[in-house]
Amino acid sequence: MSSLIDLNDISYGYRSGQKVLDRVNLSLNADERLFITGPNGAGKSTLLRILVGLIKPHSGRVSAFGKVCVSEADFHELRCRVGFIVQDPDDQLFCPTVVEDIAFGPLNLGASRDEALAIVDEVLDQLHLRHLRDRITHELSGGEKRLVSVAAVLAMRPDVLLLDEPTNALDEENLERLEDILLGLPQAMILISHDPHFRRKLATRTLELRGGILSTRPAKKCSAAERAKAEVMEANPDANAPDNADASASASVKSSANPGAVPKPNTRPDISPVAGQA
Amino acid sequence: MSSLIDLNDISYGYRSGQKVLDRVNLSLNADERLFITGPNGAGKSTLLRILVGLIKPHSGRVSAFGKVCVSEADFHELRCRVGFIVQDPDDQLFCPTVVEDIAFGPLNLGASRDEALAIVDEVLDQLHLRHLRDRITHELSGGEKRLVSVAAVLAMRPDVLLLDEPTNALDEENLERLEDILLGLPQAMILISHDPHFRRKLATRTLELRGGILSTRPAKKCSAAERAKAEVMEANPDANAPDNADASASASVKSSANPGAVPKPNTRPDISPVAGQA
Amino acid sequence: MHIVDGALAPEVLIGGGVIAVAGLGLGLRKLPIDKIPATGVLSATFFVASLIHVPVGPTSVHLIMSGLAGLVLGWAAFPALFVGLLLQAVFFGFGGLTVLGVNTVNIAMPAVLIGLTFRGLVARSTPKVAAIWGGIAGAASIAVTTIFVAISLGLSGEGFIPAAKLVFFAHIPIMIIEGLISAAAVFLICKAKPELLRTDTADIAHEPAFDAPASPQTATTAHEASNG
Amino acid sequence: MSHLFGHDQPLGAQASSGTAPSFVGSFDPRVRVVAAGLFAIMVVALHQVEFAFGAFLVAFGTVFLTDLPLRLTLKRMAAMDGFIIVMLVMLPFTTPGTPMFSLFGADASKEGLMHAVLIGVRANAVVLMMLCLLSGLSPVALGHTLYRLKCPAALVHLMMFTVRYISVLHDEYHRLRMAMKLRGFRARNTFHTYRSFGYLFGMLLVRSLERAERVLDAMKCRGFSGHFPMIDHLEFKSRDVLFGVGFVALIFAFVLLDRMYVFAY
Ligand SMILES: Nc1ncnc2c1ncn2[C@@H]1O[C@H](COP(=O)(O)OP(=O)(O)OP(=O)(O)O)[C@@H](O)[C@H]1O
Ligand SMILES: Nc1ncnc2c1ncn2[C@@H]1O[C@H](COP(=O)(O)OP(=O)(O)OP(=O)(O)O)[C@@H](O)[C@H]1O
Ligand SMILES: [Mg+2]
Ligand SMILES: [Mg+2]
Repeated sequence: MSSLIDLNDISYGYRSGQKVLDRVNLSLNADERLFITGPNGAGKSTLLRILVGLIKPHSGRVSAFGKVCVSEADFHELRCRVGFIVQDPDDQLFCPTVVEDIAFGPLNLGASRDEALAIVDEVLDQLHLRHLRDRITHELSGGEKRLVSVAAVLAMRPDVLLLDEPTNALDEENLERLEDILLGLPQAMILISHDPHFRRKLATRTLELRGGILSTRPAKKCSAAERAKAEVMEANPDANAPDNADASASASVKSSANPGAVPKPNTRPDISPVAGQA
Repeated sequence: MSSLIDLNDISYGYRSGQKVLDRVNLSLNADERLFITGPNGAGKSTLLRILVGLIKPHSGRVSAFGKVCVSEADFHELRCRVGFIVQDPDDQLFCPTVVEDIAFGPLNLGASRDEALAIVDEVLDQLHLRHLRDRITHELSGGEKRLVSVAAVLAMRPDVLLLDEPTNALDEENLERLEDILLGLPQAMILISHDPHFRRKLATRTLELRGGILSTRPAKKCSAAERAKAEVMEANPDANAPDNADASASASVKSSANPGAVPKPNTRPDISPVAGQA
Repeated sequence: MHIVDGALAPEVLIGGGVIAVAGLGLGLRKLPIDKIPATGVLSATFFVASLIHVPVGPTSVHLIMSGLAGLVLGWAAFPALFVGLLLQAVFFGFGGLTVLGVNTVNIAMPAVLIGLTFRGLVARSTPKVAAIWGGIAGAASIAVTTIFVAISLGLSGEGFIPAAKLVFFAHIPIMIIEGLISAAAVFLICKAKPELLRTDTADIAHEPAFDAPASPQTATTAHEASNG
Repeated sequence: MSHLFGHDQPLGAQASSGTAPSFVGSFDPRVRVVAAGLFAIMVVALHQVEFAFGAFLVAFGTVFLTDLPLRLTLKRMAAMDGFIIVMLVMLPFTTPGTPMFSLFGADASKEGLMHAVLIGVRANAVVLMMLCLLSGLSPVALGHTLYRLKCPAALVHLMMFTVRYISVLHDEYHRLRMAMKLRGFRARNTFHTYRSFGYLFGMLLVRSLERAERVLDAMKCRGFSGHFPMIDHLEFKSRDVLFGVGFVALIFAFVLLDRMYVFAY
């Protein structure tokens, strides 16, 4: 089986009687950028938390890299290979300086101080963030914080990335920058986002979580403005090429049948508008 | 002069040498919904904080309702007429219960306890939030907190509203609800938002703050996806009526020449999808 | 660190209560109405500290961080820590009602004394040196607290004296760990937000020009608001 | 643990939501708070183990007049007992008096044992009665109550702010802690661990101070001019008077009997 992560029949509720997740199945294949959408409080963040073992589901099974995860030790191992970028970068950056913060992950993985510093420099170069190295994390702008939090997770060399609403409160420039960075990364990812444009640009597959059920996103669920736009689109089908990612999502939720068939909208290597001081 | 609020040549920096705002001019007319955009850290929140006198600018003048504000007492008076809805509703809802929080403003304005309670009930009915009246603020959900913080400010019967990124982390339902509420309000507003769709729906004028300079937003600054869409629009100009708000922004920043000429995209009274328990 | 109801002699309970009331009075006097939000939020932070467990050898202990509270809040640490202890007593059953005064004195008094002693040193130093002073302050306030606890037990009966000694020695590892953690916290604060340590709460809010009415009048208006 | 005083704390009790309050919960909180305080003072003043035990039984009986979940309540009591057990076990061996038995060469005295039992019973009685009387009382309601009982306004407002922001900051702590875990952090006895916890707590402090600044700004924007509103629904009814009188009578009876018992010896 080629899937990296598999969730089987996961059910969960914070209180008894509450069904945040109801027998949810999900599998992530290599090279996918899987989007999960759904209203506030649908349980998207909960799903990711269960995936990395921060919450134990009431029933169901999490497997990663071909191995079923049961104990806390299994999940610790999983967390060392799956990078989770949380919703608010302020929650992720707690060390005084950027270099210390990025080194935190490698140090936890057992790297020596010098090795950790070497990794920090490498990652900062990769994302063209060299100039932020010795800045105080707390004084970074919102966009810089977001990019540094991505760097901090990449420093652990994860095989899979999970991003929970990475575009919140980002301005358009930083948004484009983040999009470019994400498009340039080779890892498979699961992304949560309310932003249909971000989704359209990056998604290779989109699922919707609603009422505890995870399903392929229906095409018609959109607001008045989007509907108006959709009508315009229909009139000029050729005008907006990268926009059909949602439609090409495979019909079944567990789509391990055609993993590579979904076209990636864009695969240029990472290009960043800000020049690094390499 | 018909403008409600006027900023003249405002300059400010948090540290010496830093120029967050560089001789900024702004005037807000009655019936306007003025949007301010700009990258993270451009100084948008700073501008609003100067407007209500929480920060003293290094140079420049704030006038409101035809009167120049200088002393703390002037600004206190201004703050009683200008409602500021801050970025994080947790900062705004500091009272233990919803009813106390909404009554806080009216009590400060000199209302008696019974008058304040009457205002609370009226505002809650207006926003269809009656069922939240006796809830404890810190137990509300994120969306509920946002709506209550709007109610708390409306209870002061402000003449002008300032909203700093009101849509952050709201889902589509709550977003639409907020849009409906804002569209139904008669007050002039200044809104800060990164969300182009929200902007498009509500804005009567949009300004951009960048490098300390506030200017009318150039029409071409948009991402690839939006550009594609814009092209489509041009082909079918009638398909998407409320979308030309940006373009109709007056050319000069201080546009007191044609205050009433800007069309409001939508002026139906407040309709809310959730029924109150009145 | 909490002593429970029923252990101490009445004289100790009354003595503790009297000192606590005096300390609260002093602390509240240094707390003008517009500093209440800042103090309340910081008080909540120190309450949260008591929910943070760190490993010590094979077990784990919760943080106290009273030294840091003294450094950051000065005299206002007294009411701030009292509120935390009250909430713990009432809603978690930790400590008790009659010993609330003694417990407050035991924890808040060292915090205030140590905080006032080290505050100047921390404020004037570079982050690294400040971290060392902060560490010493963190460890010392726990040490003084355990001595106070030992004294309250010892005054209540001879039978408690060995227990009092045990309390002191059992807390030596905790002193070390509180010291280390305080040092790291002070280092971070010096880098990220030195204002937090440089001044006392009276100057924390960036806008001192706030013309609040005199507090006695305030209290009466507030009463009217609630009882009317 | 997202809301410390919310649904995760059944003993801290649900706020005045839909369900009808229990018998004890139906009285005015002011009477209940004062009664809990008086009961605590009374129990501490008791000299005789028998009467302390009687007080404990009264407290235990009261549990059935509340909607406290019995098992959880007992669990919480056990947690408190765990705190004091070491001291109580040591006491017989360290108090001089008539030797009763010896263990590992140390003599246990009768007086010491009695003292230890007395302390244990008193502590449990006070905590149990407090949990009963204050069941159904949210921290916010406690604040309103203390305010009406003429506690200094500054102190009550300080407590309200503390209560308001504990859950916000605890959530913040929790999110930071989770983020550390997500980056492979495991708490161990290492320098790296302690430094990381220090950074974590320092960051919490920095962020809470910045929040405090924003809160004060938001207050000023709503015309804050030096006082906080307090709106509550407290009402003193005649049944509250009855409850108060009955409780005081009970307490006097206990103290008097306890003292007379001394003379009867
Ligand atoms: N720690 C918690 N304790 C109790 N209930 C919780 C907790 N966290 C989340 N919930 C509830 O579980 C449900 C799912 O929450 P979750 O955070 O997973 O939603 P989400 O889909 O990520 O929403 P959002 O788009 O707002 O981030 C919500 O109803 C929420 O109120
Ligand atoms: N209290 C402060 N002390 C020092 N610098 C500050 C302070 N608040 C903001 N700044 C700095 O001033 C600049 C403008 O900040 P501001 O919060 O006004 O930006 P913004 O436009 O609101 O950004 P965002 O879109 O992220 O909300 C930023 O560079 C920020 O780092
Ligand atoms: Mg979420
Ligand atoms: Mg801002």
